[in-house]
Amino acid sequence: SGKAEDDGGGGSGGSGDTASEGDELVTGPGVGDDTITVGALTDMTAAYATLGASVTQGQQLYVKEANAAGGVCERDLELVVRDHAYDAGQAGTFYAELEPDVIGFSQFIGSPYVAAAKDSIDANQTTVIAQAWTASLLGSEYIHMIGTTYDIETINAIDFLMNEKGLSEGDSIGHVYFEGDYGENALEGAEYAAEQVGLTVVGQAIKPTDEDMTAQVTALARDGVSAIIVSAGPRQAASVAGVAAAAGLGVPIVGNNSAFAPQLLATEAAPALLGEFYIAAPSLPIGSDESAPATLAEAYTAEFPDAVLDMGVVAGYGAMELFTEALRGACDAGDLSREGVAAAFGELNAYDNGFGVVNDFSAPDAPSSLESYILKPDAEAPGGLVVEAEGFVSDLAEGFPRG
Amino acid sequence: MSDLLTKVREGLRPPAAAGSGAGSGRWLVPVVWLAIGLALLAFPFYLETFWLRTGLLAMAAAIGAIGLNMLSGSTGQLSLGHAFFLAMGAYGYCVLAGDPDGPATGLGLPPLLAVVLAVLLTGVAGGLFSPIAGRLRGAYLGIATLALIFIGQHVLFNAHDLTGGFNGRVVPRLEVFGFVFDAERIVVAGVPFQAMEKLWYVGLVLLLGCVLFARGVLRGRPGRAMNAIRDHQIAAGVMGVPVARYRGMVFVISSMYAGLAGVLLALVFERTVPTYFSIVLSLEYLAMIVIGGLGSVGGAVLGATFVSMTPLILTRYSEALPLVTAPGTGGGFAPGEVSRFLYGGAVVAAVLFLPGGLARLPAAWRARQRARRPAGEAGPDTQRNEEVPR
Amino acid sequence: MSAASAGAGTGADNRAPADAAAPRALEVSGLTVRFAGLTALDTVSFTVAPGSIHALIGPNGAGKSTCFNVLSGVYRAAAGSVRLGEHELTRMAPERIAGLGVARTFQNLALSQHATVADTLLLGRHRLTRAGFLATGLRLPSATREAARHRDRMREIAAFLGLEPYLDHPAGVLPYGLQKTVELGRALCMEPEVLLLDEPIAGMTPTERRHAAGVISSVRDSLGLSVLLVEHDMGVVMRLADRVTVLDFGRRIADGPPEQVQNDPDVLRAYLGADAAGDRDEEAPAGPGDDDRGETR
Amino acid sequence: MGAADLRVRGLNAGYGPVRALTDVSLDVPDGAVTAVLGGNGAGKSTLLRALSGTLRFHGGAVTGGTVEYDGARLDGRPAASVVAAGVVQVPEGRQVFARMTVADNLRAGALGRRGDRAAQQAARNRVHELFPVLADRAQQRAGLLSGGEQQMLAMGRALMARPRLLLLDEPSLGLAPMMAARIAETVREINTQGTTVLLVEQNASLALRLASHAVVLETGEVALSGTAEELSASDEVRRRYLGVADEEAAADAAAGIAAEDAGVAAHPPLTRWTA
Amino acid sequence: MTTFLELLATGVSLGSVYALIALGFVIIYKSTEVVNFAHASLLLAGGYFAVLSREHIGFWPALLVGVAGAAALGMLLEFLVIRRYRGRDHSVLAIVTIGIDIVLITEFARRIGPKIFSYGDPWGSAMVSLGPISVPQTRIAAFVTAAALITLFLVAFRYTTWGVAMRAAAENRETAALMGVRLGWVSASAWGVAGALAAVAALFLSVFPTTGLDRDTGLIALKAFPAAIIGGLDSTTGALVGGLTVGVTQALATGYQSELSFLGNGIGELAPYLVMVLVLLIRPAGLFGTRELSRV
Ligand SMILES: Nc1ncnc2c1ncn2[C@@H]1O[C@H](COP(=O)(O)OP(=O)(O)OP(=O)(O)O)[C@@H](O)[C@H]1O
Ligand SMILES: Nc1ncnc2c1ncn2[C@@H]1O[C@H](COP(=O)(O)OP(=O)(O)OP(=O)(O)O)[C@@H](O)[C@H]1O
Ligand SMILES: [Mg+2]
Ligand SMILES: [Mg+2]
Repeated sequence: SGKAEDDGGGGSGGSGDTASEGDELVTGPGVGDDTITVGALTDMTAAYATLGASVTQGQQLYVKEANAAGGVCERDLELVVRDHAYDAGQAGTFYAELEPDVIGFSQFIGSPYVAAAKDSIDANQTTVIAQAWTASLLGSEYIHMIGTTYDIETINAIDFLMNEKGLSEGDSIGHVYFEGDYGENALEGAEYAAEQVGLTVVGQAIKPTDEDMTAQVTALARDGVSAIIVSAGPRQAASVAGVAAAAGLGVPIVGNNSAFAPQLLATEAAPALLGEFYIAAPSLPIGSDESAPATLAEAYTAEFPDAVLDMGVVAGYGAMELFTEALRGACDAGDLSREGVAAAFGELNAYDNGFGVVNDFSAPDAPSSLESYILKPDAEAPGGLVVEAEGFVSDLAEGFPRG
Repeated sequence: MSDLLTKVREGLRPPAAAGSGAGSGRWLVPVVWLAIGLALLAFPFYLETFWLRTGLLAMAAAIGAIGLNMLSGSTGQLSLGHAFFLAMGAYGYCVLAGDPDGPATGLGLPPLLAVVLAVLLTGVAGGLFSPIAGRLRGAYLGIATLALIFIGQHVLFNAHDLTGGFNGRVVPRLEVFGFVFDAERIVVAGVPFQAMEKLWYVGLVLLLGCVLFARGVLRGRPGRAMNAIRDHQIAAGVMGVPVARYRGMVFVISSMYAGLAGVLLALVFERTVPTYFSIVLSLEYLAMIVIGGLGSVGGAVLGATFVSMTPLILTRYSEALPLVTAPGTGGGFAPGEVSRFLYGGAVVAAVLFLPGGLARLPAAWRARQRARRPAGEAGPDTQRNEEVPR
Repeated sequence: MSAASAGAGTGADNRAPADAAAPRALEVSGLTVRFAGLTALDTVSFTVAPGSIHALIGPNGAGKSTCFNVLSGVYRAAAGSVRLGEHELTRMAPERIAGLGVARTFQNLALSQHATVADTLLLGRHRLTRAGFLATGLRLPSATREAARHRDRMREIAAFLGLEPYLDHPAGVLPYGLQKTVELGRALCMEPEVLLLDEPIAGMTPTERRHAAGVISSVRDSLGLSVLLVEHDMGVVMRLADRVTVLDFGRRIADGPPEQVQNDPDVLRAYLGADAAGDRDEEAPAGPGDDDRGETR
Repeated sequence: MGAADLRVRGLNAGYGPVRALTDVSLDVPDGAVTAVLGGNGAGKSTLLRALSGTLRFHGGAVTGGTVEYDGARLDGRPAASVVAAGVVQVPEGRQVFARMTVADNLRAGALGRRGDRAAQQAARNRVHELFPVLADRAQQRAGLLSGGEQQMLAMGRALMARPRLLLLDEPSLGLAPMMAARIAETVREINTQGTTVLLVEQNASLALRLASHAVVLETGEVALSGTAEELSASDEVRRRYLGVADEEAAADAAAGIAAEDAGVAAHPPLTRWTA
Repeated sequence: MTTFLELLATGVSLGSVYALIALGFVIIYKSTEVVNFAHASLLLAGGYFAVLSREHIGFWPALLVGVAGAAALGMLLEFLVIRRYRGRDHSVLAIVTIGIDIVLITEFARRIGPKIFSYGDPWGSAMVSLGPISVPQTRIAAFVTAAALITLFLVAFRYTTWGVAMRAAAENRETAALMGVRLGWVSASAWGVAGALAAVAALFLSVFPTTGLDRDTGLIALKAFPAAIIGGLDSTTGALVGGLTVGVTQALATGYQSELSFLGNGIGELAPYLVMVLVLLIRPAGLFGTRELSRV
């Protein structure tokens, strides 16, 4: 019958009977004679459409560049993209569809869906780069995130507030966070840091559909907070900043890296955002004039003239670059199978992609880095952000217990 | 003496020969059904996981849609809260059958028992809502049930112990009399059977059971009472139908169907996630029953298949479609967008051009055939009914 | 001729032991219904003797349908009582009243547009059947048997009313007169003890009226039920009713045997009209033979 | 012939596959009352719907023939434009706006005929004169009126449009004898005040008393037509629609015996159900 | 106390925006008995038309363009879809509007893409002090607009011939046609008005304290459902009361979230629905809605 056992591609059994010129290159699913197929599970139509578009285009740009430069292991990269519209049914089904035919996934948006696929990922040893920075995805040697997780990022942000913005022991900080993994992971970090240094956290859980933060800010003002952390979307962050400014609250506000979009600087919220508003991020912004970001910004704008230059571009391009790096490593080791790729990832313990942070992918239980940059909105810079504080790892973050 | 009456009656042309439209094609029907049945049984031997998963999602959706159709189509009670009951079923099963030592609460009951209890639990939840479900109708009930979704989402996000929060919780494997429906490969007739292949048959059995049960109900005494409530509430009461109680009971049954659909969905997903059970899901179920045909069991199945499969198939074959561009290449329409256009458009088109939904297609076709034949044997209705009781 | 008497005879013979205990009077006493600022029924009392045809007449808006609505549980009475045997109906929900064997038809048709005539009639048998969701869903033999038995009886009733050819038609597209017959059939399917008919023959031709009147008196005779009849066709009322109650502005203005009521000056003034009385006198020899609205030409 | 006549020629109409009118031709002379008689399902309502342009609401359509009023074609026009031409129908079964007050129902009646306030006020006064109960119940919701009251409201509402030709569909349906007589009087009064009336009635005696001309429809076709005198003299009409010449049957019925005709005799009487 | 007053003011001001949206539902429901799930997309459309034209013609003309555009879109929908429906079941039409909404939202979201548009309104982020509390100017404007529009429609429904025609058509299309009501026009005008109201609501949803118009702005319309139901789906006054109830409930539940933490986080979103369920338990047709009349 149609799918009788023989074409099984039995897991590790390298079906690379067409060995490339003498070298005994072991290959696996997704690797053909001339192409290496990489999957991308994205969301381009629903809740994460903005992020999904930037990440995907960043990856497509990288693939184009890499293929122009001769490809990997004498093969061209091929990126197969499926838009799962942030829907559990579609995400799982497209994962199941692509999984047998790709070597791994350079993008997988939606931490619940990554978590849902975890068993299969581990069983099939499929390397996945998740586009989510929650600690809940740590722990698998096949699932990677680039940069630090939201909890650490938030801890670093609080450290920044203590050191630079006069926050001190006994103060309260407000935390406006999305209900869900992102916000709650950030809240864990905030609460840890607060406990360590003697702060009080006043939490305000919100939903993505909440766009008017007046009531939240009023409540925070009542509790006399000295700073606000925003672990929500760009619009919520902008509303918090705007309302706080209008109410004359005058406290510094720090958002996680997902709490900013350059588009905001074209709106009425701009003045408030250009004030005491910061972003904690796991890498340099695309507007940095270091060479890697600058080159990327230029190439991306050339390729997608109408697209927005945001952190998603960096994340997507960087992820594809990292994945390719691992493929190269696997190729060099003569094992372009899934285990080979996974092993190559494990070797990458000091990986620097030029975005200012050195990553270590060898420890599945820890984020690839603990560093955060503190960025500041700037209307002039491409991508709207410039560096306020260079990458650092706070002592608090070093001591953050995992598990 | 009675000539006038006779004339009037002749004018109405009572159906002369029953089933005048069938004629020579009569044998075709069982043959077609047999073929469909055999194909369904054989699919796991031929189709890839993608198709099996898609099919299973459609089966789960069909079960839920049948339940919703009994409520909205047959009893005239609009519900936007179906997603809540789907979630109840999915999470109920997880909690009941879950590993007692796992990260989230689990009672460790035998999975089969857990399925039954989860469905009953959903029924109880539906019953708790009956003070509202029994009293309200139309738009008011529809929007009141919206509250269920928001309550549900709130609980799913906040009751971490039970639900695992945002990232959901792992779904325990189904196990029936020692046979485990997991990814463990067993080989049947040379074909490796993994989770989806095995679950396929579970889905088929459940769906068949649900279809037969619903048909029995709708064609029997309760079905007549339900239609009466929909069409004339007061008359129904005067004829001896306890209206509020019936509404409540149908709500409970529809919830239980949703619960079962939820269990099946959970088994397919292998991990339940709260974001799935949102208002969008409820709206999709409404779309299913409208596209398929209000009040019709077969319609619910067809509608569910259409709505749940369209986005998957379109996305998968997006490159082959005109105007659709692969994600990220800019310009044109993304596959996700096209599938939404299609299914939104299908809802509108079904109501405007195919009153009675997909389920009426065969009848409409037969009527066309009959009209083409010279002797107008057609009954007097068919055109008029915007929704067909069954 | 014999049909009726024979029918009555069979009815008596067939009377099951349970029924033998039956004939219960429907007693309405002091019934009052108010709607914001309007007293639709004002301490109305009358008694429908078991097995009789009792007519309730009165001008439009007198409160006849309101009375029916109270009797069938659709409206709540402000005061007064309605008793059927030992049961007090004023506080019962419609379905419980139906359960006691009180069936009714509606003045302005309350039929489902889509349901077939067969299903409409079967709905009337709801109270007599038991099969619930589980039994019908699982197609338990008990449910199947019950369904078949009641379907047979439904056919019998349909045949009696001449509805058999239309069983598969949607009720909503039948002509008005037939729809009225379907309503009557649905009520008969409830095997009622008391039958409430709200203008059952309005909108029918004289021939049909006669036919329908025959049906009503025939079922009364053969089934031994009590009928409470609201009708404006005085010819029919006078020849069918054993007793007549007349309402005007919610008050009872007359009550008695038809001949007496017909000549009651209050009734003439409020309902039949002085002219009608005049006409009637002139046309008296013709007797109550036909439609009383179309008198002389 | 006067200009404001209604001329129907070869009208065919049906509901999907159901043919309801076949080749119907009739004239409604200006200023007169013309009656349409016929049994249940004869197509009387269908005829009126075809004239007023509301067949489409029932899934029906005119499939042939012409309707001319005052020299202009009416067929094919939407209902609102028929009203604007002065032809107003009182639908079967009253169809008052149940949730609106009586006063608003009357205002709704005036929607089709935009006119100055004074004309509207005059129309309203006239309606209140004809039907004082409508003034008393002005603020009550129409759905709560009794059947007869609703019929009055329906007629009053139509008069608010100051029709030149009034189409009445069974106005005496369900009315008490006195009220039916009142309505009949009102129809005559409306007519004498200059409104042409096309009256559909089952109550043939009442109709023939009011009308000068009449048409008998049978299963969608014109079976008879003529002056009211001719028709009421016709045996056919007397037997079928006036119910006279049938006294034996009536007497039987009076004796509590099931009528011989139409089915009942064919079936044995219903016997009791024994559970 | 000040906090309470501030939250109250926030609630009232937010509630007046909900009231505007709810009024849109009510108008369509009153005139066609359809629950319009496509309101969200009308809202997004109105906003989109306005912000697109703003760069070229300035705020006030752009607002007009938005209002006119959404009204035209509403009428177009009526003409292309609603009018073609032959059946009589209004909940089926409600489901049709879901279909329309899916199509339109997808299209406008596609057009808006990742952008966030600003209205460039004259109020900016200015605040007005009312005693101890201060309220954004935009919200004062919203409140005044909502109150004025609701009064306007209250009067229009009750006293104008348009209102009578609307109500007549809602109840019985055929009979309304027999009265000379041009059904197409009545229903199209209701949809036009609803579109216009949605566009006004879009304005107040996109200006301070929110950040601008983006692809998700329409989602807010969901919150107006409890508002419309609490007030009663067929009552214009109810729209105002319902809107304010939802706004105030939400603001208070959010502001006192820490005190309500036993109910879980983020109770502010849920609270209006709980209030709605309570109201419905006591009054099945909402606070001001007319009970369904039954007369047989
Ligand atoms: N639900 C209600 N709310 C308010 N008033 C009502 C209601 N039902 C009936 N009425 C009023 O009660 C009075 C009696 O009405 P009812 O329908 O009982 O009259 P009827 O005798 O049946 O008249 P008809 O012969 O015309 O049918 C009428 O004035 C009517 O307006
Ligand atoms: N909406 C409809 N759809 C299909 N058939 C219809 C429809 N309305 C009427 N008919 C059929 O058309 C024929 C004529 O009906 P019509 O209503 O015109 O009769 P009528 O003379 O007015 O009868 P009545 O005295 O009962 O009012 C009948 O056979 C009827 O069944
Ligand atoms: Mg009555
Ligand atoms: Mg008729």
